[in-house]
Amino acid sequence: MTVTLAQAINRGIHDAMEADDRVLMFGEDVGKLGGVFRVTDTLQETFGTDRVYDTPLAESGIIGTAIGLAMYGFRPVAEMQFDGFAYPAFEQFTSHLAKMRNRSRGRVKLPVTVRIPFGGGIGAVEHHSESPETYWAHTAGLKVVSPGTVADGYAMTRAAIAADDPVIVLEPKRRYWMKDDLELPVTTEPLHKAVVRRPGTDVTVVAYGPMLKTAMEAADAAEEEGWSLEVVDLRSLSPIDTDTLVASLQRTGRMVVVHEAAQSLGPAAEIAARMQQEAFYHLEAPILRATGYDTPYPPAMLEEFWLPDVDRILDRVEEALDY
Amino acid sequence: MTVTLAQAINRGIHDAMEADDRVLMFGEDVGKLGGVFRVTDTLQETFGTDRVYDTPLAESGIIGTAIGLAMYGFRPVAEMQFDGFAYPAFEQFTSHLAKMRNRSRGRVKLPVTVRIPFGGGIGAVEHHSESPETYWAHTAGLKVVSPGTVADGYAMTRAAIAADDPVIVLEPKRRYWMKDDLELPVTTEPLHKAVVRRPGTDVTVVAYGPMLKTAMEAADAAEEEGWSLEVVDLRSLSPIDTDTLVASLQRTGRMVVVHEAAQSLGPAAEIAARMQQEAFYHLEAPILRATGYDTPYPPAMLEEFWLPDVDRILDRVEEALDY
Amino acid sequence: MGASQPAGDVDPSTLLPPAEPVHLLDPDGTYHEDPDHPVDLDDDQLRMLYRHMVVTRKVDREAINLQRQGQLGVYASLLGQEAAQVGGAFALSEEDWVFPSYREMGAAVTRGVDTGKMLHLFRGTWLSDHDPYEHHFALYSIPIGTQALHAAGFAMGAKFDDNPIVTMAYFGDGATSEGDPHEAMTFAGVFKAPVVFFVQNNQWAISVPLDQQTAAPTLAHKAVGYGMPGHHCDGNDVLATYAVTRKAVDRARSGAGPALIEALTYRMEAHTTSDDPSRYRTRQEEEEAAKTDPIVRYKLFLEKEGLLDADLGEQVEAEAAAEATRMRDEIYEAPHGDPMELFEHVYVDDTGHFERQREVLATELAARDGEVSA
Amino acid sequence: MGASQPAGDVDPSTLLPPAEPVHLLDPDGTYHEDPDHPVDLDDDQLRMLYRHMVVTRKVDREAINLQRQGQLGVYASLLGQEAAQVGGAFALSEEDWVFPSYREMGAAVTRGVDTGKMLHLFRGTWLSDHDPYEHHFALYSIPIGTQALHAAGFAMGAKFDDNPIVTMAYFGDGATSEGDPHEAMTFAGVFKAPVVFFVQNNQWAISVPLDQQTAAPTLAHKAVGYGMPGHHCDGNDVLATYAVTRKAVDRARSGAGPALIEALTYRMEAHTTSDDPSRYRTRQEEEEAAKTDPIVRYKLFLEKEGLLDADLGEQVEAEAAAEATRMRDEIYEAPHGDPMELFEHVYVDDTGHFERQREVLATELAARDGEVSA
Ligand SMILES: Cc1ncc(C[n+]2csc(CCOP(=O)(O)OP(=O)(O)O)c2C)c(N)n1
Ligand SMILES: Cc1ncc(C[n+]2csc(CCOP(=O)(O)OP(=O)(O)O)c2C)c(N)n1
Ligand SMILES: [Mg+2]
Ligand SMILES: [Mg+2]
Repeated sequence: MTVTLAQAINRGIHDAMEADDRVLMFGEDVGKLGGVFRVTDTLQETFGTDRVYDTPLAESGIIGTAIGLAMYGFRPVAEMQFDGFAYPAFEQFTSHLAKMRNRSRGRVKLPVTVRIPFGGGIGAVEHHSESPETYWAHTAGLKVVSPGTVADGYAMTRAAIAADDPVIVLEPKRRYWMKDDLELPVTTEPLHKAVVRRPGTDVTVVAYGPMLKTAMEAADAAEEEGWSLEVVDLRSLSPIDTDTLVASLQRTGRMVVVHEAAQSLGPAAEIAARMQQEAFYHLEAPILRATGYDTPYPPAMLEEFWLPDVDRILDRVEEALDY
Repeated sequence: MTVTLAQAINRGIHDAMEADDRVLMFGEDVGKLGGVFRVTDTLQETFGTDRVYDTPLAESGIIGTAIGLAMYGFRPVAEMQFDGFAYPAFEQFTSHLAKMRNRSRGRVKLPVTVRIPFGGGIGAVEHHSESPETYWAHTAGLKVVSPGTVADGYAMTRAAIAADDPVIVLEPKRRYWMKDDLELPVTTEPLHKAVVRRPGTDVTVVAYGPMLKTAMEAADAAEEEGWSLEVVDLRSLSPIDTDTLVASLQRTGRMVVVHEAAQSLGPAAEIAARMQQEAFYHLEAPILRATGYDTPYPPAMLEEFWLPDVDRILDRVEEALDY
Repeated sequence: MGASQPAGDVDPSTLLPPAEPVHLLDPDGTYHEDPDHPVDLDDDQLRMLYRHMVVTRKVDREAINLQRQGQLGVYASLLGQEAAQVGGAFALSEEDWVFPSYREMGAAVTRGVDTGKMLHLFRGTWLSDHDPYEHHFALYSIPIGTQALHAAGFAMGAKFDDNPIVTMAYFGDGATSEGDPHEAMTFAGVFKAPVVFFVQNNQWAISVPLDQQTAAPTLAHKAVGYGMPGHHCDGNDVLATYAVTRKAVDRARSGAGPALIEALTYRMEAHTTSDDPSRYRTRQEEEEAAKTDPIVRYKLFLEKEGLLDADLGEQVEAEAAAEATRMRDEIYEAPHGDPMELFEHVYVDDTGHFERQREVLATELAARDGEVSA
Repeated sequence: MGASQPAGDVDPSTLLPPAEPVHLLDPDGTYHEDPDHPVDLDDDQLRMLYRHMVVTRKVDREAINLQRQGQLGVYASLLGQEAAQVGGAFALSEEDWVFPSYREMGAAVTRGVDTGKMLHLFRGTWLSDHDPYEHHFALYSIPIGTQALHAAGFAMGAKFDDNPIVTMAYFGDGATSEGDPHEAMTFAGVFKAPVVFFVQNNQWAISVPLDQQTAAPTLAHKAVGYGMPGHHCDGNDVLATYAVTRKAVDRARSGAGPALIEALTYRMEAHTTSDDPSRYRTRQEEEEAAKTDPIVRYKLFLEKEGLLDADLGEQVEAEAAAEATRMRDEIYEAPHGDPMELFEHVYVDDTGHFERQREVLATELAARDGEVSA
């Protein structure tokens, strides 16, 4: 069937809740309203207000009670309404959700999934378009993933909920309406694996979440220039699948990493650091970055100048090829 | 005069308060107690409870009211008692302290200094030894610095308070008792500049804050092996002084970056990413990293195995030289 | 110590709200005097309240239109909350400061802020575009409840300075669940900061009704936990709102410390233009609420008192229409932002931050220009 | 809507604390019956309270010694708070859960947790080392107030499951200023979660006295703002603490929702062994506080009631000494941690995270071994 990414995620939560009655889903406006993006549409009707519920307006409360619920034995799926509104919960994320298992020497496990619609490109007001993945990916104890395809929207949601570790699922909100075929059961790579979405020979382009589609478009456009791009869907930001990236870089010798997040200390920095170390003798050019700038996310009318797009990717590709 | 780093910082705050009666200092236990590390000792006696005061136990409250005070016209110096306890204020840091000036098109400036004792090596319990610099350095709108010498303890404190931008000063708590000569007035490089602390020819070692002293010790030890290390004190994590780093790398061809923070998405990743791009043809070896592991900070009895030390730095130096 | 005396020195019962919200105007406009809540306004001021409400209603409607026409990305209407916002803000003096959330067009109108400038945030020309220092009206704060701390800090500053100003933080019923307003009230209580926390209880936080937000008897009952008085008023009654706020503002100015006001009102519109309230509340509820329209009630009062005739009524409508036109023009004529400005305001002193990134963007812009001219 | 009825349906006055803290034992041990707060304990249970307090005092002193001897890096003593902790925890059933802060050795003793294991955190062998599921005693929580949310969430889970258990969150007077306990009480109120928030008001948050922490008349007055009853008791009176807590626990178990208890006590020791209270409070204040020692008072009561004779007194002391010895042995004999364990517990499934870093550490360890054997 053809579904949107939002529908695929909805179906993923639905099927997880159906398969395991210990799965709960909660957050701000996820119940009757079905979430501000309708990702949780009809779930409350189907599973009742004890399993799908609206919380008070308090993000630390959402993550903190998710931890308590997980200690009790539930498998909570919590939503942060937008990327920019997860920050009030930062202490519960970093000091507890990430560290409780380690602190307890493995005795307390927290199978909590946190869904966060993230990224820009929807013309929203401030705080609704951020890419805070660095904050989570740098935090030991969390797993951080982002689906870039409709199938992964379903499969990564299921895998995150099934995982016994806390997983942050960064949902690319500007792709919620992206449509594709979804055949169940979906078989995809494990949660922590990167996937080559399009093989190529000249330059590897690494992207995830909202930028995967942009990278694929760049690869199409590059063809016209006579460049063959290999597109790798990173999928997981913690852990990062170094081996798949290195293998691709060994084939192409050149790599451009794409993300919306601000450049300095963004995920592309980590990938560049790893690649130049692990594939030093294969580098035909430095690892280049096509990312957001080191400024706050811009107002809606300027976001097209801030966000990486096909042109910015191709500029970096060309720069890499020029070495 | 010979003073400790803590005393140099204390003197810096004191002199700033004496020079400008709009400077306020507040936080948890900074008043009568003089701070848990005595960094603010005697300041309340000297300047009174209206200018140096204890707050309720609420970090978001501390940063949020600092913003209000700055809008009113004060120059607040706020303390977060420990690295691991700044997280409750994360939203005020990222959504307001960092972004208010940009949001207001330059009309609202927030000359706020936030002092955070950070890093490990003091045998403390959990949450008291963290290195969260990535969180701040990745956040556009903040400046982030860390003094590695006694003189910089004074000078960077003064410069941070004098700056019209919000500045996070990460104070290397394990070096609070480190002694050195302090001659006033101190003349040091501007806040955003890196400084070569020790020239050398074989490998550049980049460090900051608590690891500067360790890097200097590594350079001494390396001499015995016949290796000449150039030690660069990064000083500023946002911005990063790329030019000084590139210049050093062009001289040595090899670089090891040191920090306590977890490796993935730590500052060394950003430096590696920049160096391999800007000095691509000068690299004799990949940029290597001597850092903490991607795990939560360990219990006191294991911290020696987790923290970078002279040996870990020299291992990386040797590895770089082996290329 | 052990079983010692309580921490504070006030009688807690004086901090509790009255059993019934303060209410001075009946739906038919009849005014009931309440000696505890005098309305110390002259006729011009009473008319001014009306003017502000009507202008607010008009620009609010116009903003909705602008959104429908694609001129704004989104807009958060305050329909139905005019009395709460105007009545509250009218109790402040010019030197006082307002710290709004994102729905405070009525407070902005009352303060004299350029309504057109207030819309740039929603249009996305820039993240905001009025000068907070001009009318002492802080920037809209989108992260819920965070501005309460800025208001508290600002008020602490005024107190340290012996400057007799008061700050007012507007926030919603939903915001009372967040940690920040809690911490703000804690700080304000301890420092006796001259700040008034003004909660517009419009019954909804997007789709979440009040009884799923808190189990508190009323939001005003939270005040006692911070050692400050909690007030409770009919927020659709502009005179009650004014009088209650005025009392709290005067008290704060006198040095007696902060207060919490809960103004009971109703969000008659969707949460924002992106929202669809039919998914979570009934038409019937909305229709009931519409009957308590704050402007209708106040107009009846003015007419009864002989303060408003047809002429004046028309004059106010005309003023409102003119303001709406000015606002519309500002938005239509707003120049597109300059992309290079993205780097301009991040730091006062950006040495070392943007040299290379400025170059990347400049190159991209040049390439676009090339494509356009080519 | 507009001037409508308040949100809750309870009479707010029933949620306010009494004018005076509940108090059942005079300093000389005289017991005053209070029909609202019955003490439903048999003689063995009454003796058990004493036993727990004496053991707590002993292991607490021993922990201070261990710190002085360099066996612990730091320790947070609860001297003077034994009645508050033991009285509170004793009101719980075995199936109930405790969510402690970092000073709850008395609660741990009452629950039967191995006291030696509780010290590993302070020693630094590992970040904690007891099994929370064994005695339903969660890990110590160092970030202030954060555990209140875990307790609330756990209780919500129990409620969803129709499992008649109750959770209890311990936190301090200082913690009431943080956002997390505020959010926890908001959630608990809305979901009627069976959780009791137990504040040990020991008058100090490190160097900050209560009147700089909050302007609230009492901390118990915060409860009404969340629609839950606020209780106030003499925390140095173990029977009052027990009776008040028991009432709140029973009510929560019955489905009527959460409660907040403020137990008035005093931190007789330094904040931790790293602290120097002479910088911020007087010897005189400390000496005054010492006069209200909760164990002395309770011992007098037991003696008056004929429940404690010299034999039994000695037996309890011996038990306490034995427990302290067991604890000391555990610490002395604790093996040093294995550095490679640093990677073991971060994830259940760490595929992809540590392959390379494990190798780095293993190499370093091998080199150290080499140096040692060389
Ligand atoms: C920290 C944070 N979390 C979530 C949101 C998303 N959000 C915007 S408005 C809103 C509801 C606010 O309700 P209330 O405080 O009652 O104010 P109202 O909108 O009714 O005026 C929510 C959840 C936000 N802006 N900030
Ligand atoms: C979030 C956070 N901020 C600061 C600290 C540092 N700190 C540890 S204990 C303490 C005071 C706590 O006072 P209170 O809540 O009264 O508990 P008590 O220590 O008196 O038992 C502070 C500020 C912390 N542990 N966590
Ligand atoms: Mg509302
Ligand atoms: Mg205390």
